[in-house]
Amino acid sequence: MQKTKKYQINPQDENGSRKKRQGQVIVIEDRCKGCGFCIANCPRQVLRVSSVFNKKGYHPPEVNDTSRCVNCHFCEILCPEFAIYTIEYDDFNE
Amino acid sequence: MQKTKKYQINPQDENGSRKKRQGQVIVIEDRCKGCGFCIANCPRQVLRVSSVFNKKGYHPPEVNDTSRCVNCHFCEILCPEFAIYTIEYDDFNE
Amino acid sequence: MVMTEKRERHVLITGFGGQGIVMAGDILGKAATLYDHKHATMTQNYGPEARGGACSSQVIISGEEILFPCVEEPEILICMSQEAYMKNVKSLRPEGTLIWDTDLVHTRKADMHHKTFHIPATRFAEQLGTKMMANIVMLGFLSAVEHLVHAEALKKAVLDSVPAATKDNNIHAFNTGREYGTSIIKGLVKPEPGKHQD
Amino acid sequence: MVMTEKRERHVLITGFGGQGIVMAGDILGKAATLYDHKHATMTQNYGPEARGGACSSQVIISGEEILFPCVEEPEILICMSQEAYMKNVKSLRPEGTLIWDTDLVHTRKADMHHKTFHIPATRFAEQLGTKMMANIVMLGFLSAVEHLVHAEALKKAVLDSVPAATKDNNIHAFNTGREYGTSIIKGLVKPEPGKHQD
Amino acid sequence: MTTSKAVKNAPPHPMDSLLRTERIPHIWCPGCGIGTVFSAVISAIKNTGWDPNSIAVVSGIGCTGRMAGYIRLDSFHTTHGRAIPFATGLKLARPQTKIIVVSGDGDLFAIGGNHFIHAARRNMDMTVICVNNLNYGMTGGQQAPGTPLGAKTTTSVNGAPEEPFNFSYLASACGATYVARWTAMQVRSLRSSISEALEKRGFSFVEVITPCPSSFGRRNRMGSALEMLKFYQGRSVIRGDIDPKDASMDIDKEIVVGKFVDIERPTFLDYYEKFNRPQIPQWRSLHGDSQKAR
Amino acid sequence: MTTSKAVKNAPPHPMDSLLRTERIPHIWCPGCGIGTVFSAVISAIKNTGWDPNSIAVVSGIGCTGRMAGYIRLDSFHTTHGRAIPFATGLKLARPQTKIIVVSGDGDLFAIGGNHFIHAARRNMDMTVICVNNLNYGMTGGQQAPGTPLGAKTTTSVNGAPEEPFNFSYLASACGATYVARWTAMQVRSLRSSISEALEKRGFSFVEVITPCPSSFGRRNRMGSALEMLKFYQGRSVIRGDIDPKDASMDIDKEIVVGKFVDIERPTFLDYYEKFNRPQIPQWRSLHGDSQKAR
Amino acid sequence: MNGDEACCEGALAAGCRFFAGYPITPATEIAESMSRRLPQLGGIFIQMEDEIASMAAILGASWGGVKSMTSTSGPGFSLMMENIGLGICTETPCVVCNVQRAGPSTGLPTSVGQGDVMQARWGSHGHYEIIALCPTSPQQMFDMTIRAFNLSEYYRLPVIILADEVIGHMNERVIIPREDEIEIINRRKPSVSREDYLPYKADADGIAPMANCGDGYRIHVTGLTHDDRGYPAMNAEAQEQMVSRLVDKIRNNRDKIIRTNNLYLDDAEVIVVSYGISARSAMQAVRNARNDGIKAGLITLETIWPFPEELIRNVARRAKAMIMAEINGGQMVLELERCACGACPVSLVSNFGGAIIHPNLILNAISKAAKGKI
Amino acid sequence: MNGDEACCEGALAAGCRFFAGYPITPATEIAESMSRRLPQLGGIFIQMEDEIASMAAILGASWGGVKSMTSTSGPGFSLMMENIGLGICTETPCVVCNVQRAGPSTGLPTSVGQGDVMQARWGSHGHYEIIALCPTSPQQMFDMTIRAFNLSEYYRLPVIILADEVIGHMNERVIIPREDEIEIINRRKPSVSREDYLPYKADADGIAPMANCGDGYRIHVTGLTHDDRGYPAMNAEAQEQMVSRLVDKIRNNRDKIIRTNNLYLDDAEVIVVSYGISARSAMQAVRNARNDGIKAGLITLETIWPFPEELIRNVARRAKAMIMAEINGGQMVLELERCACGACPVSLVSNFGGAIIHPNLILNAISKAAKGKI
Ligand SMILES: Cc1ncc(C[n+]2csc(CCOP(=O)(O)OP(=O)(O)O)c2C)c(N)n1
Ligand SMILES: Cc1ncc(C[n+]2csc(CCOP(=O)(O)OP(=O)(O)O)c2C)c(N)n1
Ligand code: SF4
Ligand code: SF4
Ligand code: SF4
Ligand code: SF4
Ligand code: SF4
Ligand code: SF4
Ligand SMILES: [Mg+2]
Ligand SMILES: [Mg+2]
Repeated sequence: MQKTKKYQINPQDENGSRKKRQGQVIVIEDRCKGCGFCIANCPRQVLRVSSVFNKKGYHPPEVNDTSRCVNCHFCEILCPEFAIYTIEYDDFNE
Repeated sequence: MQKTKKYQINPQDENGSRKKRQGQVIVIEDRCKGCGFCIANCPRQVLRVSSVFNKKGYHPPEVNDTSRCVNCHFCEILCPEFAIYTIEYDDFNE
Repeated sequence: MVMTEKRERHVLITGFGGQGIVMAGDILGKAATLYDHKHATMTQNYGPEARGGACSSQVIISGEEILFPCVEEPEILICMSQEAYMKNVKSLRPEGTLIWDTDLVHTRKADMHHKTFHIPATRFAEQLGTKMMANIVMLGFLSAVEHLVHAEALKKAVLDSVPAATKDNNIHAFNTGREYGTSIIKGLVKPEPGKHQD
Repeated sequence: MVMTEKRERHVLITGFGGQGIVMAGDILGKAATLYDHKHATMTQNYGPEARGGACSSQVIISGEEILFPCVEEPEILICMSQEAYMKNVKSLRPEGTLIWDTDLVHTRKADMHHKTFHIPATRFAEQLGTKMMANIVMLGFLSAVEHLVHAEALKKAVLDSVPAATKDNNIHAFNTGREYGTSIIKGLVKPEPGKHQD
Repeated sequence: MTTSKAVKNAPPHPMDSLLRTERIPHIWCPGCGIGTVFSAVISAIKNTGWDPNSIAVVSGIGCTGRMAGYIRLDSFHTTHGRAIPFATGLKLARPQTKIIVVSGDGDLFAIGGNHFIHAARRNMDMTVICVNNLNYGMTGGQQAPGTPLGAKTTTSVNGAPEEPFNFSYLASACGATYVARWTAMQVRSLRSSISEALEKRGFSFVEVITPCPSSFGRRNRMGSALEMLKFYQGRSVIRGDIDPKDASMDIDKEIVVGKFVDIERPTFLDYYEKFNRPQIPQWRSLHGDSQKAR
Repeated sequence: MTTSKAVKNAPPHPMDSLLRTERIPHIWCPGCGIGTVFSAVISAIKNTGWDPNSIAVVSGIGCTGRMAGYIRLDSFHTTHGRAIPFATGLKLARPQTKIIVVSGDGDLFAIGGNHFIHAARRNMDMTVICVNNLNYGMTGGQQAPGTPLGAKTTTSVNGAPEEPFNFSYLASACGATYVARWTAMQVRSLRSSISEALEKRGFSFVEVITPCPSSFGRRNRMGSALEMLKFYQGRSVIRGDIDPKDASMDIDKEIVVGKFVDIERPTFLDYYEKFNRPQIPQWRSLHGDSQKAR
Repeated sequence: MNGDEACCEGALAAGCRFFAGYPITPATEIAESMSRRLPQLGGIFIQMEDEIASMAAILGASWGGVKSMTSTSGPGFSLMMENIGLGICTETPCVVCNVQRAGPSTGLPTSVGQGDVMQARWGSHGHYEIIALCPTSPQQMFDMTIRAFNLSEYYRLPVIILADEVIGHMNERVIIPREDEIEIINRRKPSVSREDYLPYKADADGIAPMANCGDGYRIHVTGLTHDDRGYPAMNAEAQEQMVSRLVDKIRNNRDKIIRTNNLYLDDAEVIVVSYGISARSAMQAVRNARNDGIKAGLITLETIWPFPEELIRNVARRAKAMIMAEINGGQMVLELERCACGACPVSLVSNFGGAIIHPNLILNAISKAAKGKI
Repeated sequence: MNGDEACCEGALAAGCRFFAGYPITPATEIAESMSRRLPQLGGIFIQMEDEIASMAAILGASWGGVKSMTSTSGPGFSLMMENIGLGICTETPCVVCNVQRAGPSTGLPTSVGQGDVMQARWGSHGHYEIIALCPTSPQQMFDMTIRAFNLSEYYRLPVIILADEVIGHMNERVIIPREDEIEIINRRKPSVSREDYLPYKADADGIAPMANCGDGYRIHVTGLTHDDRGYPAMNAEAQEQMVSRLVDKIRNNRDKIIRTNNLYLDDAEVIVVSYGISARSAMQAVRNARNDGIKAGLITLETIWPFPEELIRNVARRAKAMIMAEINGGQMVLELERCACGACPVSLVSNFGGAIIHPNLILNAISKAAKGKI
């Protein structure tokens, strides 16, 4: 926990208290270049490296535990490739 | 007197007290462009406009009262034309 | 009356930068084109100096289109500096007219075979308030001693070219020069003796 | 033994920027010129990208002076990316040799009429510590499956070209590739199945 | 595994509307921070709610300069160093358009330094975003005006013999009305700063310290892109209303981040109107409109 | 009347030895302050006592730029704005030569601004003297980066719509090791500052506010050259150890003069040697020699 | 009115409303006039920090939809070259007036030269075609500036006015026509929707309609080799396609672009070719030659680039000799030589700058040539 | 070793000890090599803020007595033009290497072009002559860089190496001779006292001895038109005198400067002319043509400026046709056309950049020409 704090992520994101909401992570695999920014910096450790190779030979992230995502969009704005984003779980799964 | 003081000239120059010395003013007439800097700013009012026309049609300065010159070289360094300079009176009139 | 001729009339006005030499040429050209409806070219020759460098303006006035705009052998040479005089007097046509500023030029006797006029234009201008109008005084003088353009045209061109605030002064300067010239032409005034070098 | 021929031998090494494609070509050229005393040219083709853009190096080795340095129809084509494979395989001569990275290229069955070899060079390199040495693994492999330059020459050229601190690792990588190749040639190892697209 | 493939009927990426998606993937290296800055820029633009047709992006040449080619706005990829004067012309011709200049440290401060300082002095109304990756990425990692003293680059293999510029301080010394600095990791603050800069009337400047893993990182043994990202962020200290002079930019000690300047000053156009045509009110109102149109 | 003609056997003008007297009179207008600055420069050089063959003068294009043509030293009249990079090459090729760059405000800060800020940043060892006459003299009086807001020039007949640079502040913000400003009338202080600047190791800068009666003075109705000279001097306030940021340069209010910066910082060559060839001592000693040779 | 002022008035008449420039003798008066006149007409004048910035700024302004111009002389023209190339590559309409002085380098700033004519053609890197016009009087400065804008808007490229110091500083009467008498051409606008618009897809005549910034087309403009959409395309095919278009739109329209002023060509045996101020001397010489009974003729290159190859080829076949008169060490004479193609001898009357060529020098050359002594 | 590295080594071998530059593909490796190598040899490398500064700096360093160089590609070359003009006017020895890529503008930064050859001749304002060399291999990059320094020191002007992306980035063996096998020419020094020295007074061969800064001569150097003493002289006579010298020192020494590599000229009927990388394709084509029984020949322009006018005039008279092969829209072909003077038809094989010309294209043109179909 200390570790992610260091990067000044909103603590509310971290403990999911910001809002009672859940995010759904969407990865556009072929855009991913496997930098790992999203994985390492998700305040809720939602993501992990997948074993899949995409078209360019990178391993895109995959969701570890979807229920932990608080839809903070941090992965979305941090990703240099526009390869990951999240939506309100409800918006979508209706 | 007040007037020259304004231009931050060494007061010793002004009253000639800096050293018991006397300057001899030399004007290279044809270099002069008649700007009047030397005349207006001599702390001892040694100079005045002459009525002579030089080659370019300007009136070079002439010495008003040679005994007042304290050889402070201010005219020399201020003159934009290298047209005026002073030497120790004794150096020269030996 | 004087304007019917088709031939090119070549005028060279010379002096230092800052004397309004180019402006004088410009005014002369404007008078010829805008008010006398002739063709005219004015080209300038100057150095990098803003003030004090050799400077000249070359005016050609003609009833026809002018091609080569250089004045090589002027029929009228106006000298407003010693240097300009020394450099250009040789180019004046034998039958040409030499005009100079009495105070600023010391002529050589040898050059006095030309038709000659001189006027203390700078001094007059200084008396009128500023040296800067010497060129206008000279134009007034020119209008009296040589028939290049109509005097009225020249006057209008002067008015076109000077800042609004100075119009009156400039017309005064023009008239001063013109009157002095007229008087000399009419023999009413004996010109001051010119200064010779030799 | 294999080096007496005068004909030009054309090799095309292809992949992405960052895989050391140009370096591989350079090493091959160096081996040919400096140690096998033949003529060689290496030209490169790359985009503006520092990483990830299409990239190739074209090596020609010959007993004689080489004029036109482009490899248009390679006799040996090495592919280290899918994109490179797709783009270049058509240019390979019918009797030519196709070599690829097992993990990075999915071949088409239609292309399998060539002489073919593949090696998981990137994977081997990763196992040896860094992906960056995949090119050296590939060179080792090449030295085993095709006789272009002497293996010793190639090894020396590798040593010339890599940072001092990494010499050992690189030789290790080279040997890994070479051994894998030799085993395959000798039938000692059955190559992993290649991945096909169709 | 939740990927776009897996999630049926997934809406497109929220930033796609401002992306020239047909050109994605972009050319930037894996883990290059430029992509993150780009994301912050797009996100900040979306935040403003402005009509996208009233915004233009101008960039110079370099890795960062390529951003103009990926944003779905009127966008101009000019010559090396000349984004600002190009943008100056564009702005003066279309005062109603909001101009964003985004370019690299080399582009803006090496070859383009003069244009930068003059535009700041004139208070030319535009937002300049500098991706400071401490070197020339595009050409393979040469020394840049932001390269730290002693850092290794391809043209300073033994260490750069020049103290770098402090871009944010320079911007403020030249008269910029808004100046902020962040590291790429601080992408939320970055986005806010860009939004503020965009809303600012006058010359606004945002500097982003960004990893270039392929060139700068590799030569200075800084590890992976991710490590660099975290390293810069770890070195950073947020200090708001500090004298820009003291906003030190030293990757070995501390990278002061935050907003350093936020002032009001008439723009070039304000003065131009004032002096040249106080009598033509419609022109000013055109300019006023533009403020509204945003 | 005591003129040179009258005084028999008069020695030559004391500055003639450093003047290309065959080219005097120079082209500057009557009462142009450049001549006075030139006089101060020559006088300061003479004060140092250095071997004249170990000093070179480089200038750009402009009225001030012509100074290089009148000084009897190795002297280079380069292209507009490029005096500093030319001088950079000259210095690095001949570290033992002391370099003086003297040029106009337009040359050094408009077209040449980038070179100025980079040379200051690099701490390139040279003395830069700027004759700030608030406009472009040579081309007839256009707006310059030092033209006061609202001042009239031929390209800003209704008033300049840009706030000017404060050159001394800019120099200090970019890392100059010595910065001073005087008006032309304060010619003794000016001379001392130039002497100090010359003795300084590193990038030193001296700004002189100088009358251009023909262009700037005329258009802004400032009277004669003499009146301008006195006017600037009258506006001036000597303030020594002020923060350069506060060294205001405003002819309508106050012109702060004095010495603003005097610090030590390794030069480009110091760092170059340190990083690239700590092992070659003779090179440093060459540089050391040059310090002595001065 | 002098040539520089006429240039300014021509630009304004053509609809120019943005000027970015940097002072330089003998072009400064253009900027000065603009700084006075533009604010009166709702336009913007800005003095930039240098010529590079000026050139960049007018490109930006042009994309902003405003007709734009800059002016300079040799040293500044050299500095503008990189961005002139950007203008060519991105097909940006704008006008650059170079009032030539004598070079190389700082040279003679206040004196005449015609040494930049080859530079106008070849000064930027890479291959391209250009349009350059040469006025012979202040009146032509006015007229040609309008034409320069028209050509620039139509063909979408920076058009160069190659004046010279004498023309720039010469005062002659300039007649300014009524507004409705002046033909104005404006850039072609796209007629399709944003989705269908391909910014660099040319119409049948080789010219692509141009959307301005803010028109809603979300254009991308780059100096990289680009495809029809304006996107970078990093391969030889795209290069071939793009540069062909840039080159062909000029080459294929030579006849419409080129204008020469031909005098006595019908029966001329010795033909002088010239341009700018030199053409006036040449005309004087040709007239004098005719008076002397020599069948002389004159081609004044009003459009100096593209060069009227065909005209020259044709007349060379009929001529006894051709003479180029220009103020440089021999530049357009090379083109003349090339196009005369050995059909007749070609000679040069020139000086290196600082003075107009005297008509008598040209007359001498004509006389000699008429006598077959060339 | 690639061509860029060979250029660096050549420069060092020639005695270059100062390099100022700015990175640009595909010339960056020259600067990078220099940055590594110069400190080892006691020289100085500096990366300047731009190409303008780089060019100015090498001029300054040259006056400081140190052989100096910069390198760039098209966009930077355009920016250097003003200061190249200063170097020409002040007669400053130095070397500029332009590794050409495909233009115009940013174009194809990583691909080959030969579009700057006319720019090398005409890119700066005013009239002047230039020397430019075109290498066809890394080995020639090495050799020609030495020659460039020698020519530059002897004739006192910036000498241009016009390489191209392929040569710059091509790896081939480069043989570096022993130091004593390399001919080095250094600038001529004045032999008279300070009082008698006239810095721009030429010796009989048109070259003036050069005093460096610090030699005690108290020189004045200016880009203004100047007299023998180096002082500004603002009149047409001085201009004529100065520019004549600048031009004549090259024109009168053409024979010494020009080098071509001629193949099969003795009996050639179809002659290909080419340079740089294209000359290699041309040689391949000519050899193939010979194999096909066609009497083809080749002139490789090792010195591209000055152009070998006489050689071309002579061979054109004997040839059936001439062909220029170059990677641009047709530049040197214009010179070829001019000098062939109608004696034989001239054609062009070219592309606009991005790829080497294929030998077969040239071969086709040769075959056609041999059959009289040109
Ligand atoms: C006039 C000119 N000089 C040099 C170049 C080569 N060049 C392209 S990008 C670049 C530097 C890029 O550095 P920076 O601006 O920091 O951008 P980055 O790639 O680091 O984002 C250079 C020198 C060029 N395109 N044009
Ligand atoms: C590239 C280039 N652009 C413009 C000019 C014209 N020019 C000569 S001097 C000058 C400005 C001079 O102003 P400044 O540097 O302030 O010097 P001053 O004359 O005021 O002393 C200009 C614009 C030039 N010579 N070269
Ligand atoms: S939105 Fe992204 S960063 Fe935030 S919790 Fe969900 S996966 Fe993690
Ligand atoms: S941040 Fe983006 S590019 Fe990086 S691993 Fe995650 S999805 Fe892939
Ligand atoms: S030296 Fe000059 S200024 Fe000083 S007192 Fe004498 S005349 Fe006056
Ligand atoms: S200061 Fe010099 S130029 Fe001015 S009046 Fe005195 S002597 Fe003459
Ligand atoms: S080279 Fe550096 S800046 Fe450029 S894309 Fe790669 S990581 Fe980013
Ligand atoms: S124009 Fe101004 S700066 Fe130039 S010499 Fe004249 S007064 Fe001095
Ligand atoms: Mg960068
Ligand atoms: Mg100035």
